[in-house]
Amino acid sequence: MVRVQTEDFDPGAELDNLVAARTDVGASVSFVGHMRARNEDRVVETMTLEHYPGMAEKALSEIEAEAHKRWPLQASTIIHRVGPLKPGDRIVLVITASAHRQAAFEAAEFLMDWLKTKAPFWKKESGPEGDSWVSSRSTDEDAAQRWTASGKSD
Amino acid sequence: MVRVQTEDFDPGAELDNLVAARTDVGASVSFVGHMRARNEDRVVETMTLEHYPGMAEKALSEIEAEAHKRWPLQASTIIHRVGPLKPGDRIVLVITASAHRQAAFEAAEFLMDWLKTKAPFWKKESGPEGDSWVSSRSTDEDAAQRWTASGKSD
Amino acid sequence: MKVLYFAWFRDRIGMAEEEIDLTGADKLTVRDFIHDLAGRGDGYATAFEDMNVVHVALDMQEVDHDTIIGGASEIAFYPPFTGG
Amino acid sequence: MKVLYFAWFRDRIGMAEEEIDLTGADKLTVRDFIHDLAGRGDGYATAFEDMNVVHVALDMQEVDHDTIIGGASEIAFYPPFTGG
Repeated sequence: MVRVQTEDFDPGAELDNLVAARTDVGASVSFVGHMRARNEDRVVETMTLEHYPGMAEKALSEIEAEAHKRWPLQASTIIHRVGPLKPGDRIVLVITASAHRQAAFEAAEFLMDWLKTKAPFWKKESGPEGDSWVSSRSTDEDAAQRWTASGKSD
Repeated sequence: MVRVQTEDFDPGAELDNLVAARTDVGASVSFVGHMRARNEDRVVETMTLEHYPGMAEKALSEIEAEAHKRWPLQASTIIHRVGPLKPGDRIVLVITASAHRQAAFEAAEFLMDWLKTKAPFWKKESGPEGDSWVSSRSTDEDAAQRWTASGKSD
Repeated sequence: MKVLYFAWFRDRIGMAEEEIDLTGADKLTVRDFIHDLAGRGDGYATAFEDMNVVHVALDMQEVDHDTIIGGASEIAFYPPFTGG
Repeated sequence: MKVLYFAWFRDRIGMAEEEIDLTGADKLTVRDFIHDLAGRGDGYATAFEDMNVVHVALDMQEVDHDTIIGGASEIAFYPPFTGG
């Protein structure tokens, strides 16, 4: 299940929705991205998440489908917020549920790595020094790369 | 924070406790172990978790301290239930919070791997064919081993 | 064709979307179209000055600069993704 | 000394704990003590028949079979851990 929304989400309730009434799930991994008041050496007062409506949902659904192809997942959730956020706010949620923990962990890492590099979202930081668009990080590219070719999942 | 208890826990509330009022956490990973109605080819009606009181809490605290030594974690939670459980019940919770996602993911995996092999808990399964103590799995030993010597974290 | 600009493309060009009539789209590559756009004014020129960070989607599918625009009804320009 | 039995050690021996007076603990290894225990009856013999799965903690610290019991006040016997 994939959602893009301005409202906050409830990680515990989303996990309940995913595993409720199931007795075949042995492991769930929930990742939450939280907004920090500082990014590297910059103070960030507001972070604004922009997205490409339509393509964002499509990209997330494709990434989710890819995870289900690679790992034996029983269920998954991806929620990405957009709009202005304050320090401490939740930004993104990924949940994976599987019979065993290794698949749940790997799939959650994969979803985050691909989501960061393959889904159309952009962050703008606003602070005492003004507004600036966040640059993409080569470490995120590297993290995404490990799932292709000779990645960890093989 | 480490707890051993018979009562259920609330993963969302535990996450809130951990990150509430913090603005330095960028990533949290919550792992929940859930009881399955089937283990390999056996039907399991009740699973009873036994522990060594005192040593269990001590072992979990040591494992948690080791994770904080290896990764830049801002906070963590380990809760392990004991007593009789039914299919679908939550068994164990591990939460890690860090500035960045890689540390949070790795530390959560490490905590689970070590918890499974280094903390005094034992599972007994009861089903239509009677009671039996669960055997330790060599795959769990292998998973724990990767964090020593030439493990993934190096 | 509907043309969309995201993040600093929108800031520099000064609008989120516009409608542009394309002729010969069956032979026009994304790169050709970017050159046309870059000539439309200072905002456009600045937006497209570093081709390495010009990412493009045709009908919500990311493509490279050599792709022929063809029958696409929507083209979007944006910098590398930074969500998550 | 307080002796604790967990999981199937408790099932086979038929009790969770007992008090045993030890003499010469400063020279006695865990292995020696296991041999003494194994001679106490069928339940004990069955519990200790496969030494590979006999895990031991002295005062809540896991030790190997060659460890001298020494001044420990509590010894626990249990199979490999299966929590989580």
